[in-house]
Amino acid sequence: MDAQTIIARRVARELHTGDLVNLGIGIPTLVANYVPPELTVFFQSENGLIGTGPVPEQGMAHPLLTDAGGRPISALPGASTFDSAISFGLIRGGHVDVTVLGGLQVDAHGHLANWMIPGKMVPGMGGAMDLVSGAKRVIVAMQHAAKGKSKIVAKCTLPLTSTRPVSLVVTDMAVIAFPEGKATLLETAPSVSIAEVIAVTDAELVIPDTVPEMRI
Amino acid sequence: MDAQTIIARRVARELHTGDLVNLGIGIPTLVANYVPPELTVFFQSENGLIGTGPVPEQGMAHPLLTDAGGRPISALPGASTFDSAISFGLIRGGHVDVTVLGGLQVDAHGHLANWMIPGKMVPGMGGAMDLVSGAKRVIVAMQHAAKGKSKIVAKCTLPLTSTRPVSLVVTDMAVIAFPEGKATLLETAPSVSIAEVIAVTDAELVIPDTVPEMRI
Amino acid sequence: MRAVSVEEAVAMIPAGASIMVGGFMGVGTPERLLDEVVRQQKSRLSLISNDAAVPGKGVGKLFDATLVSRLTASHIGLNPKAQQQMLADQLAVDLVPQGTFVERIRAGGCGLGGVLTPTGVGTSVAEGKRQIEVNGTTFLLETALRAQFALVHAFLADYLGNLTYALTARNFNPVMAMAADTVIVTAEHIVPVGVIAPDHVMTPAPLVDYLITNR
Amino acid sequence: MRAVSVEEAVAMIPAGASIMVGGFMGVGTPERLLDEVVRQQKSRLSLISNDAAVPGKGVGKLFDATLVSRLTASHIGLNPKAQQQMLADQLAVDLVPQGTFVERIRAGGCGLGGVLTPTGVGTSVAEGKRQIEVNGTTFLLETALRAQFALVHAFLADYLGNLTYALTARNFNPVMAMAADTVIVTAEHIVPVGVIAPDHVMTPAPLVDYLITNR
Repeated sequence: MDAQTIIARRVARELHTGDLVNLGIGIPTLVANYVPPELTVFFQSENGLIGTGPVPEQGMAHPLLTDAGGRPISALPGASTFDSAISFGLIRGGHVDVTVLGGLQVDAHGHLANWMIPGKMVPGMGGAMDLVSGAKRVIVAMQHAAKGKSKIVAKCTLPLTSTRPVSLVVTDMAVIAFPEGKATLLETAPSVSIAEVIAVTDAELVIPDTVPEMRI
Repeated sequence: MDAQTIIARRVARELHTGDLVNLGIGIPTLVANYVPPELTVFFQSENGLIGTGPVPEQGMAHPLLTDAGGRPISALPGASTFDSAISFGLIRGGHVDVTVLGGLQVDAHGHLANWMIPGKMVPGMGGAMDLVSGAKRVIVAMQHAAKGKSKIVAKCTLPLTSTRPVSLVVTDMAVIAFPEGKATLLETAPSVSIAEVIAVTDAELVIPDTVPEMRI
Repeated sequence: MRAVSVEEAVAMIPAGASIMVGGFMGVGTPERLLDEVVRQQKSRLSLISNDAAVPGKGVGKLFDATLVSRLTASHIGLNPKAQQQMLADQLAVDLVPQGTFVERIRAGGCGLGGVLTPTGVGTSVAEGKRQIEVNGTTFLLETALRAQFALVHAFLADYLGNLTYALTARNFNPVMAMAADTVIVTAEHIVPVGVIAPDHVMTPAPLVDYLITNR
Repeated sequence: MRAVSVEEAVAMIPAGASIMVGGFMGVGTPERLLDEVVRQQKSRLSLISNDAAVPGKGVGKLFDATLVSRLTASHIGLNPKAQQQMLADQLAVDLVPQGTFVERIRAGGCGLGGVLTPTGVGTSVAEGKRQIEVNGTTFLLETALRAQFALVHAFLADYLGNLTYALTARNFNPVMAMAADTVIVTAEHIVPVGVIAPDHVMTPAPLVDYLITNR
């Protein structure tokens, strides 16, 4: 199983019936593919839709129904649309139960940096800062390391997205949470040892007595 | 012609095609009866409607279509409904061209008091403070005097509705505006002399060289 | 969302709870929920409602039964019982301009700490409030308002909890449906999913916690 | 409301004007108005738009023609031309979190001086802004945003100017339609009065100044 699939499958297990969920671009988008069909999960697209469905069949796309990247999507029965003030009222107001976002860095206290790399392109934060400030649970779905460097750092060197700690980080190697503000290893990926996780993690990790293997 | 009719007819002449107009309870409500049919004026009811029509015929009232006092109204073709946040966004945001309100006192600087009499019942300000703060033009429609006392006073003794001066006061005796913050007599009612207006006005009035008679 | 009976729903509300109730002079108010609140004698309520309606109608029923100990509203002039209870110090009343009232609730529902409004500057409404200047204009800082429960009345509700409101019965309902910990809804009609077109939904399903079933 | 040709409408916009343009990644953007802005070469525009879209689409066309000197947006990452113009100092860019962006416009349209948001506290977004504490929580004061012109795209418009939007093309359009001195609208379909039910109107007619007629 590739890294992205491991992450997406594990994140999907965090969702419950009735949840309103916002998925960011990249790996988070894949999470929708692994939600068990018996769960009724509402996916929000922050450009103004609850009830996003899969990419429409050939010839059935509508130019006025897209995701936040401008790509055609479909709407499930029971979908609703709204303007951007309502969409971000839902986000900032804590009505989104779970947001799943990509990350550039998460630090030992759970602070996320995911919106800019100084000196490079400055794309803008879009809705990321509101999502991290407002959603009930913030889950970061990302590779554990990039180009040989840990993305779980002692302290973020990139500009923060929010000073609010995230709830959970799911990588291709581990699941990490931040009880009492300390990065804590909750699970390891299949066939990854605790020692291997520690070796590729810059942040100091609290290691509980039992660290089960991810169920994915 | 009775006092209320004089006031309502004169106020109606202040309205123009395309205006969004909010009428308060009492005399202001009567203004709608005197709008020339060739004008397209939109009347807002602040409980969530633009395009209020007359009281419905017997048996045609709907319990979910009322004015701000809870009385049945009708909706004209092209009417629209909205929630209270939008309704007061329209009011506070300057989208209401004219609001017509009753008054307890208006002072020499155009300040209006119309929401409470200390020591008596305290009904609450409802939407009056937002209307006086936000509408493009604020017209006060009221009797010139009550129980022998002028309602155009030197300084309001009752609690103010807003510190923003009103645009125009129309009474059964006069039309008064507040250029440069001074109560100025613009018109007199038919068969009312300037001297009579001055006699029943507590506030000092600026009297221009020509003071035409109201056209009603 | 869960579909429950009106008795079950109201049983969740403790005495002394803060409740927002939709409606404007009793229009768009969830009457069945209020009847049950009265039947179960939920007392010492902190009520957030635009007005006190009139005796026998809408939130007026709560004053008939003297169940309200604190009221936040913009207008109470048409309910003599609410007036009497206020003057007898049985009822604490916080009067708020109507536009400020709805913005405070909206702020509470949308995660804002408050808004800056010109309404009330220089009047008795400004007493005890922070004034903030922006580009030379003075505004009042009006803070967010939330409640434990919102009692909402819709026109259509579908099986998922999507809501629409009709005509002037919309008023404060959709704003309150975002500003409470628990949102309980009555609807004139409960319809299958898909009957309400996505563009016509006024309150998206995930905001609704409990929908009261038909009798 | 007046019905005008697209040429007449755009002729009213002076060079250097501030314009809000509806749409999200080019979805729900009034393309005909933007094509005409380009044809009439309205330059030095202050653009307020959620994003920079992509070259050739939506507000992207304005960057293709280098007509924008200042941009307020939440995201510009998918338009390399906007990026290049920013890095070459031809374009001043003010990046705003998307929820803050829409609330600032809403405040401008609703007569509020600003709102208090938790978004951006402790980040670079907070630089130069007032922080205000309410009940122990710190918020950023974000001030109202308005423009001289709003260019809005509707799905249906009736002869009075009532508007509805479709699906995800609604986005910023109804909020911007309240926040500009002059509101100019294109619609996919212009329909007789009465075709849009009162409860389905999303932008009431009095907000619209000009409706672009069919070709």
